[in-house]
Amino acid sequence: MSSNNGHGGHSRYSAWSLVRHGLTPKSGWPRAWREHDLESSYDAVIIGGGVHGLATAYYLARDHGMRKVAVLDKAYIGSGGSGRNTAILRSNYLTPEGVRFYDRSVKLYEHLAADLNYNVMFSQRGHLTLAHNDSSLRTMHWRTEVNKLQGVDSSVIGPDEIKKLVPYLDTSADTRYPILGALYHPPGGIVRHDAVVWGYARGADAHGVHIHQQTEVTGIDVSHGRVTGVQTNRGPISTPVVLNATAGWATLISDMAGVSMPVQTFPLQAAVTEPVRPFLDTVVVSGTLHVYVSQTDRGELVFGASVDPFASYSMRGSLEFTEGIAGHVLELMPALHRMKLLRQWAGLCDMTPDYSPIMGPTPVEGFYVDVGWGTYGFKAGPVSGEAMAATLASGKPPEIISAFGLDRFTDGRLVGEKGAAAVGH
Amino acid sequence: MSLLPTTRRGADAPVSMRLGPQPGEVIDRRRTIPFTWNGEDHRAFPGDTIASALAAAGVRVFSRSYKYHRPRGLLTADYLDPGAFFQVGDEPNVRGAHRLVEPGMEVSSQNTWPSLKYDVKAVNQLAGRFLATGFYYKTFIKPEPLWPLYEKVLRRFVHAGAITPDPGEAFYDHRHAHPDVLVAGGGPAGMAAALAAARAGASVMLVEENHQLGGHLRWGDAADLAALGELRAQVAAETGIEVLTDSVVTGRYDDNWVGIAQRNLPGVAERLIKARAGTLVVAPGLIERPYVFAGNDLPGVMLSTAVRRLVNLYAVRPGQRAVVMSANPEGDLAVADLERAGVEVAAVLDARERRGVVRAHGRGGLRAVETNEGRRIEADLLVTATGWTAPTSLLNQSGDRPVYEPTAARFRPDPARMPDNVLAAGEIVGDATVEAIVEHADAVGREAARRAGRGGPAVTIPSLAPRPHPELFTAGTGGFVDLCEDVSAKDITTAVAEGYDSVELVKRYTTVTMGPTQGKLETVNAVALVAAATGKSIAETGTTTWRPVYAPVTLGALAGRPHEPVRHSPMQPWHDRHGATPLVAGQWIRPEHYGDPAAEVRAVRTGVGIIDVTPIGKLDLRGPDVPKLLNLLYVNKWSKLGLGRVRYGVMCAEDGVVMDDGVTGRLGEDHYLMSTTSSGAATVWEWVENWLQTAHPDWQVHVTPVTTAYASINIAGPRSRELLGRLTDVDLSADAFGYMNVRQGSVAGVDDCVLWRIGFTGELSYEIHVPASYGLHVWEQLMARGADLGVTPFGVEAQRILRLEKGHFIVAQDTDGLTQGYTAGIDGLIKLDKDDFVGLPELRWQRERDEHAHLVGVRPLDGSIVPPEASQILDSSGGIAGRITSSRMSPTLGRSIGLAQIDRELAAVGTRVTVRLPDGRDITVEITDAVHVDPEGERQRV
Amino acid sequence: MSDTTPLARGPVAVATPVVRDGWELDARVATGPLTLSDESPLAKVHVRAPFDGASRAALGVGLGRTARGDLGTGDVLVVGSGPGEWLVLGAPGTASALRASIEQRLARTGEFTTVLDLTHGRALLRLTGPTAARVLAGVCAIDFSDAVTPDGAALRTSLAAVVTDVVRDDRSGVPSYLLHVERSSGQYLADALLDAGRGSGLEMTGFRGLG
Amino acid sequence: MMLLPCPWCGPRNATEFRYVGEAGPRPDPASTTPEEWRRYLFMHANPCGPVKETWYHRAGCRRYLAVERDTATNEVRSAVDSATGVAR
Repeated sequence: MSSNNGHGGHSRYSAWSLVRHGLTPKSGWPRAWREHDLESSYDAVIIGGGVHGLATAYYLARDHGMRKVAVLDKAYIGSGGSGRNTAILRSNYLTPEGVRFYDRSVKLYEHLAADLNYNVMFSQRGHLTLAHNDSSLRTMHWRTEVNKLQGVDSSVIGPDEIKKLVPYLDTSADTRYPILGALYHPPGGIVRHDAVVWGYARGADAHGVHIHQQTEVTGIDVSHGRVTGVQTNRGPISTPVVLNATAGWATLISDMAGVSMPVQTFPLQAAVTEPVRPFLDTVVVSGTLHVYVSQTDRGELVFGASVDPFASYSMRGSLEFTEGIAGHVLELMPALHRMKLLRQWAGLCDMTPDYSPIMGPTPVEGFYVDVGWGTYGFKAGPVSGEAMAATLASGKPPEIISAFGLDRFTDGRLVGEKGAAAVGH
Repeated sequence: MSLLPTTRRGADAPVSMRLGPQPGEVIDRRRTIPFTWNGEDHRAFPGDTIASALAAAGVRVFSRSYKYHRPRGLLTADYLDPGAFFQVGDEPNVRGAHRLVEPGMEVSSQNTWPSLKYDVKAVNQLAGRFLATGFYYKTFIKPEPLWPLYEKVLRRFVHAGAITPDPGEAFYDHRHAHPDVLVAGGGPAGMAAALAAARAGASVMLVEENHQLGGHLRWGDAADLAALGELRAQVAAETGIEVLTDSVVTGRYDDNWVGIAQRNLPGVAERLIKARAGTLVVAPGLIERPYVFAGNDLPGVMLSTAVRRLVNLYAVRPGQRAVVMSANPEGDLAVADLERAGVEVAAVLDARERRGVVRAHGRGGLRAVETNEGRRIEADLLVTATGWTAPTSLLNQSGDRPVYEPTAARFRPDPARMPDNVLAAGEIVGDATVEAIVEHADAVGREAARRAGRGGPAVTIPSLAPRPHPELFTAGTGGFVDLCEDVSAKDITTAVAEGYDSVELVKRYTTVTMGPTQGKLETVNAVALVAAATGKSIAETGTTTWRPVYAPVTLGALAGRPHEPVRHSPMQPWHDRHGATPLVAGQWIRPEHYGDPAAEVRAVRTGVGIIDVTPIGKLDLRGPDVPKLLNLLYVNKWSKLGLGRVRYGVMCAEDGVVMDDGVTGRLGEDHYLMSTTSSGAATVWEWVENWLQTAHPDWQVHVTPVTTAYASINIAGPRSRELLGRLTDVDLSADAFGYMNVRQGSVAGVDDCVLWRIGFTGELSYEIHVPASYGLHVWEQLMARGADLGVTPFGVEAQRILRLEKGHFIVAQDTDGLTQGYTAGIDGLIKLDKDDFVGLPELRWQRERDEHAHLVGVRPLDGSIVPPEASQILDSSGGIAGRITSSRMSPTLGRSIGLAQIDRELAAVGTRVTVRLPDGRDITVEITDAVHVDPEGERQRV
Repeated sequence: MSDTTPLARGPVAVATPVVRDGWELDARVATGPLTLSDESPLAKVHVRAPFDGASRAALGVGLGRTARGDLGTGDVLVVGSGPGEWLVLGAPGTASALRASIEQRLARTGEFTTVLDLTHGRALLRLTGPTAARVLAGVCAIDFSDAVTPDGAALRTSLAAVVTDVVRDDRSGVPSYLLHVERSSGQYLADALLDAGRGSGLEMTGFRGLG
Repeated sequence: MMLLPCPWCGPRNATEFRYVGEAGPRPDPASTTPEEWRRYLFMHANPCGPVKETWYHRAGCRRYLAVERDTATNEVRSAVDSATGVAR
């Protein structure tokens, strides 16, 4: 199956086409996605132009034949968490339902560049989660065993092997946070996050989806318990199907439909250093020290941490975040002390009580949610798009997301990711 | 290996480009200091930056560019200079036009791969045509398996400094400060504002990025230098001003929390100052903006301020024959400087009269300039003075959104959007004479002091506005917008045409402004190009978000000194002396064992052992309402706990999940001592206070944490009574001091000890809590007096085995974040008939639903196999039915034993289930009672 | 029964041990002006009572301030260490008497009060010297300028990531701070302060006492 | 770093406090329904704007505080002692 046919009017990307464009400077590339007037009605309206919303639109149009689909974003596409995360992919979760779900996502990512004809630069360079005490080492073993039973490549390795993978790590025994072992997950890695957004946008556009940037939803029309449309700063839209895929702003959108959410919005900060020559191939995570580190192909180190300690919609970032991250990185890799932090930023995360997403229908008919993504939404973009497209098209969530329904919070059947995902990048 | 063509003539040869003494020069000509550049010897004067010393020696090409390997020279001759990033020893990305030369410095150029041995030109040619915007997104897509190989090559192309695994030590530090007024920027405005604020009684911190105060006055004329001298003298005389040079404000955060990277301290690589400023005065001056045209990155193309710095501060002649494109008086002054420095000024293109450069020609360096009037002028130096960028970062971080002023061709702060505790002064606000700038800043300084609470009348701040300036961003002939990232003007217009048509999308797609100069040189030009390409105005297009940090800061400085608290029991010195293997348990350092945990277990089962359990959480509870509190916190009943009695209890959270456990004893009428798990001590205390303060403020209960007020020692084993009896005045007889009782008395001559008779290990045991200062004394007495009994110290590992043999669960090991009370097997403890306790409804529903997993004992049929903890239990279809939560070889039983959480269908005693071991083998284990040793509990009750 | 005299030890390792009044003390005497000493042998009595009632009057000081006085056992320093919380420091060996005396005084108020002897449960350090505030600025976000934190001020905050009662208690006009933390953190805090003061010549010195 | 105006200690860095969360009433455990109880456990108003919440001054007075804060700006509008209502 290929997306070629969808690219009417689009120019395919390849080394050859690039050469052609390079030799004939005047033949510009066409727009990756087009601008449209806002139509008065759509078959489905997806709120949130991040990877979740765009992927849902892409699969909805490509696999379910729904053509009149609009994706609305109040700013530019990828302006939320999709463009602010640290672009780490992995599937080494704790619960079988989590592992299955994220494994599907990693598989989709593995072929995403070819599927979208857009290089998203997925680099499966391996992912290490360090354990500094026996309880976290026990959790690493637990995750490993569950992963293996689901066919996911994970293992627990010791300090010597860790040192071979990441020579810069201080694996000596007398540090404040000695490295006792690590969960090693070879399929994990990093991806170019913006490229995923743009690739899906381009693909969705090619299948006829309308992408509306600078289009803010100001209200959701509900009549007799079902959705009839949305209000925007560019005018009303009538639609029978609305998807809330707005991550940190999930509560505000659901409130418009009168649906309560077990969600709290927390800033999540990240930072990047000046580039240095590549020395770090794997992704390194320490839950105890609340830090994760990877090095981009540009040579920058990208740092992330756990969410800020209190709920907020402010994305200003904090000095204490950079202090903490630097201190913890140097605990792990003391040789980096001369590296310079270049930039810090924040995104907003929609945290749920069980560190698992909320996907599927709500008490308002036609109003669906794909929220509660906390700090792990980007990893799940493709599989969420696939599953939510199926949900929107059929009205019923597929098996792979059946554990993630909103009703689990009234039934008291929470998902058990809380233990593993507190800093689960 | 020398990549860079230089005109250097050897270390001892005359320095060709050095001028005679200049009035404002910052170099000390009395001596020279040696350093090396790409392995070759050089000398500098003290005060020289690396770049000025090299430029004085005739070096023209300093680096190769990021993407296309184009030769690059000096552009700004200051901290930002994108052409002067060097490797200095093991330090990467050193700002060569800012860092002063130090004796013995080993400086090398960066971005030198592939080396000259490879054909760099070929790369360049390919680059110019094909490495354009979006290159990577459009290529290497198929075949998929090849991408990792491409990526490896790409990573080898990263051109930056290098770090080493073993760099030298460096000292970094933190400090807090609380200035009434913090002035960011030590130019004339910053100095004047600082002086005015200090004279108004404010404590002032004045932060300047350069090595000296003065801003642009430093490279000014005689009048400027006179003004500078006067201001510097006044600042030096004002005791209320702390001056930090070579220091930079890195960010302004909530409530005027300001970060400062201080670099001027001897012996300190970098220090982070965290300042809570009363008022922040932002006075960074202006940054000169490069002009975008074909060839604008050739060595020899410089900004007017660069030329003026080189001539006036470092006495370096920037070239031989110059063309100057000037749109402002500062550019005109550069012409005068050049002429004075003996540079032949071949042409001055007055941009106010629409004259300008359209192209620069040359290979490896500027050779000729092409003007918009069609002239071609031979020159090795092209100076542009085409406008200014206001570095508004700190104002943006304060919530301001600068507005674009088309008549002045720059963004300026919007005073209406600035918070009360932030003010701006100097050229970032507007242009005027030095006198007027100082007058404005003086008023700002007084107002800053007033707003910081230093009194005084409200201040009228004189108006200050940018003067008119032509809008000059690009000649429209191409060229580079971002020299750090090698982003060209064409890249920007291409990105817009492809649909990346907002400034944020352009930034992400092309990486413009994302390099080490952080957009300070590039942002406005990029915005202008996006505006032109989209047909919008610059104001409509807006600018990208200026995020912290304002200037790069080392990880070392951000980290500061490590502050990772560790806690020790009073007996830790003894443990250290006796070969204990340390175990890091949260903040505590504890003995894991003293060599042989199995032997320690056997000693406890057969004789007597002692363990240091000081980290066990302890709360002193006093007041008439303690029973109410206990009834609320624990799932079991507490109303009838008699004096001298101890009871075990479990706490669940409101979601019914097991949170903590421990014993509480009643020491007096209204006096109780509660114990918690070690890791839960702090959490439980705060949780108890939460219930008292927010839900039941009327209850009379005082809670005091006394975890380390006592050193806690558990004396366990059949001979524990005999040992303790030798040291205490408390009657230990079974009748006088029965199981689950508490007594108070003296031990080893220490009064006010609390003795609990409890049994975590399953043996007769006493847990004694000794006033902590005497902990070591009592421990040593126990060891000495018990020598004949074979008293054995045991560690955490032996205790884990002992409790596992006894079937006691450990919260957060045998339970997890979703384990509710009935899963943990405390059915008998949970009293659903109580009116209330934390978590009651959820536990009621858990029991009603009766679907929960169970915590059970397990024994492998092959008792020699110890399944690792976290091994998964499989159901008949291969699905996960549970996991082993605890597992050990039992020295007492001589076989492996464990605890497991398992689905209720498989939880019945006697059921056999399959366990998948980490090595892939499957073994069979049998479900047993959780208690493996002495299920009747006879041993602990003797 | 035991036949050896109990020996009390402070939380900070001692370089030159000497035994006095049942305590192992450090015999070191610093020569410089900036010193750190372990004052843990001082009697430390913790009082809880309504923050604004008769007990407060009986103790003579409210939140955030200190007072010197005599509560029946000789000179003591009473610290308003928290809302409805006091710390009373007295000479070594007086803790039991001090606790009893305070209990007795507060009993008269009829208020719900608790008086605990925490002498062995807390570490008490004293940082003294003209530049003591500069050392604290390395590990603490509080403004220790005279205007904000004058002699006689008391507050609780975080020092080097440890919750600490900070009491400004100058000695003959020289700035001095009593630092009161959970006992098990005493060694860590002393180490952190010595590290923060290493550029300022901070030295350990022996027990000084309250006077 | 946000300053939180503690009614007892004065303005202090936010890092001295532990954020407890939105403040809401606890249903009566004897009569509550699963829907009501789990709303209490899991649901949040999570507004972008003023919210009433609880903070604990862990490194200071060790009191629980009733705080009104604007989550859009982190501006704290009021902070009083939860038990006594003492305000500064």
